[in-house]
Amino acid sequence: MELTHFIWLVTKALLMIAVVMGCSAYAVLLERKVAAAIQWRPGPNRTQIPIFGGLPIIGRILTRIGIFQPVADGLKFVFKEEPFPKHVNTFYFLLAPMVAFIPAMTTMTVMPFGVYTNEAGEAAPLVLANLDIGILFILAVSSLGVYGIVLGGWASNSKFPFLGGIRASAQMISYELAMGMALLPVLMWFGGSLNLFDIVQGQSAHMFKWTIIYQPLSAFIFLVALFAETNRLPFDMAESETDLVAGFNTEYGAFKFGLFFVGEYAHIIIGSGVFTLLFLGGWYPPFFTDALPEGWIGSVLSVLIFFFKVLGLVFFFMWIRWTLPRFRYDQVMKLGWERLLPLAIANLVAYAIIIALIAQIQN
Amino acid sequence: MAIKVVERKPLSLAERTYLPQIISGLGITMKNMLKPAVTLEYPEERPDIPVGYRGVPTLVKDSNGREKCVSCQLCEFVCPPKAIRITPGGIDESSEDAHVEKAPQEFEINMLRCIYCGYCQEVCPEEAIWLQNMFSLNGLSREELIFKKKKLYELGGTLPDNHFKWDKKQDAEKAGNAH
Amino acid sequence: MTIGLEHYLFVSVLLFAIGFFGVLLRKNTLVVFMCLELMLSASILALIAFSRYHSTPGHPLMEGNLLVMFIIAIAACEVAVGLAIIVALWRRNQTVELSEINELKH
Amino acid sequence: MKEIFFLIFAVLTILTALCVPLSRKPVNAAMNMLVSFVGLAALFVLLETYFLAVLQVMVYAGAIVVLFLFIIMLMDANQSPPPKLVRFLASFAALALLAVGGYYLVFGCGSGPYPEISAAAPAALSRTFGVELFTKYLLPFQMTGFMLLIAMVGVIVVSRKHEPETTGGEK
Repeated sequence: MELTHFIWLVTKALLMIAVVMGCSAYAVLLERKVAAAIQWRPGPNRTQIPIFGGLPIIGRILTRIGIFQPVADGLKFVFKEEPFPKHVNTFYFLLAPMVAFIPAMTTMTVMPFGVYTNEAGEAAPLVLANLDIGILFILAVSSLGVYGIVLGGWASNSKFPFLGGIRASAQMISYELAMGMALLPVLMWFGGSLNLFDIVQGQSAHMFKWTIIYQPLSAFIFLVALFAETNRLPFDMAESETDLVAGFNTEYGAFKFGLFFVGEYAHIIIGSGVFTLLFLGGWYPPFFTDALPEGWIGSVLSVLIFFFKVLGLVFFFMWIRWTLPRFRYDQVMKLGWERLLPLAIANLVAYAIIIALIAQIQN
Repeated sequence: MAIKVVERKPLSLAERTYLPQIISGLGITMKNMLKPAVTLEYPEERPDIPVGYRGVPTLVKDSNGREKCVSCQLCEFVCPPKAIRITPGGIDESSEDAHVEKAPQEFEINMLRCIYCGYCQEVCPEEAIWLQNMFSLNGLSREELIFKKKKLYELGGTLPDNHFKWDKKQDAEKAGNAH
Repeated sequence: MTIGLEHYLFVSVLLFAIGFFGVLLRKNTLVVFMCLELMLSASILALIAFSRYHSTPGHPLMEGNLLVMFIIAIAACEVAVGLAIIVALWRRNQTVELSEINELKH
Repeated sequence: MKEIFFLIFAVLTILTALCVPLSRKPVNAAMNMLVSFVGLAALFVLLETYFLAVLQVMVYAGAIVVLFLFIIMLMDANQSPPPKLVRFLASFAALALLAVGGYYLVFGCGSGPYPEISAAAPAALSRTFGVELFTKYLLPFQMTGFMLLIAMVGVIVVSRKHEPETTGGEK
């Protein structure tokens, strides 16, 4: 491997991290704006930065939509007083936010976000690493994210964080099963490929080729499990602020809390991306039957379409959050083990039979 | 009163999946999302203050520009938190308002103590002290929030006085039927 | 230095030895159990290395790799059962120390 | 490049594995085991067995260690004293002997780098695993499934709460 190639790879990775970080910062803004809209408020609309905020008309509009708010939020995390409780296990206490943050950043290496035509004239994905087992990699690495929460809860050495950590670990284990089971019919449908790019290419033609049309139940189970995995309402057992103060991050503040926070939103974005790739046709537009135009226009268009699909899904996450109340802990466990898992297994068996029948008929 | 036992009906299958309820809930939040915001953006927009609002107590002058307060000290007595302090004083003989006889030499309202009860306004025989519609009060030091006479007149301004009690008295005196 | 089979086997042997002595020396049931897992992983590494080094262009070897899949499944089973037993023991005796769980001895 | 990565990950795996029996707190042991498993998965990647590497991370790191942590936290086990110094030294000597012995044992005969099979090694493809598993190894596969079922039943039986007179300690 030459040095230039290596530097190019590192640059790409850093760029991607920057984009995902920026997206998660703005996801926080979106969350606040959606919450405000649902509650008839305007949301954050004051933050200005000197040059852009002072522009005649645009500056005013940008300020009103709160475009500079994430900057203020980030600066606040950096400059706040760093509370450090005496009773914590220092090493794990500091390690936990990083452990929560890194898997979220790692999963995106295998996530394709667009398509281009390479020199050979074939469609190729825009991705850091086009892994043959991309979806498995995402599942494996994102399952490591739970350590951040469990460790944070344990290392805080106080009651509420500890309860939050325990709950999170049990919840993650339960819902990962349903998630994997819901995934299998999709993989079977596309000829057993575990490559995300192949799965998207399989649904390229038009909207009625999307997996969500053929496998609504798989999509539903996957989505519910995704909510549980990302610790979002109605499943945010790990930090249920009404009964556990702030759950696992009760003892955290300033930048450490910021890492947890950004990590959570990065998880949501990655999860929405995976759902889009698997069920919503990835970067293909819903209506036009012929695929994207050739050349760089097509690439840019594909990235934009993918971005807006993910954005819509992230919005859906927030919409759900500000609509539904939280499940009780035993209800969460019951839903995971007694409802979703049998449903997922039944779904898997049904689709195995259907796919076998289709193969029989076609022969 | 008879006790009525309400039968708890078992949930139907659709209800047990929670889905219809979730969807209707999503509909409600979406409807609310499309409604305009009702927030008052405070420093730029000010609320409409209702008539009779009792804000910061101020001293007022009558339409001739004469200070109404005659330093009777009733407000000082009635004030529950003892926020008012008056130093009574006379009026210069040569002045036009000499017939009023008295005016406060110094008038202090300690806004750190004031509870906006409005007793001072109620008790004032001269209608000299008014709780006006100013509601946002702030300062950088404790001294700044002990309002002196000058500041109180600045805040109060002039209110029309329809009685002209002292002028009438003077007229009556001149006409020779003082009581 | 080229990485040969023996290097992987060396790592595997070391890992196995660590696990083995952990099982022998520790008294905490949980740590003993973790060391058992280490021994299993050591065997997995050896199997994969053998499988990879003994395949030739004409004959890709999959036996070792498939055995590894079975081992992983068995390890998952073992952990579930073992942890259940440990929890049951703890409920009974309020301890996870092997030296204190000696009812059968007396 | 490959050699450097091998050395890094091998050392990481061995050192963290060594910390497992040596750590006082079970939580430290579990975390060290986690790092060791991830390092092992990296070694699998170097052997071009990507599928098993991901499986290793998913099953061991994603499920088994979480289960360990869960149990450790649930039981709040008190710290056990570490092995006594003499025993520790003795075991370490034995370990060193074993290591050196193993070293000479395996370095007596040398084997070169592994042969290049194709651009994508068969062990990297998940499809090969599936085909082999459902043709040649169907019976063991089904037996494994049956064993998982037995384990599940066993766990449920073991962890069920018994009648009050046999249950001691925790409610």
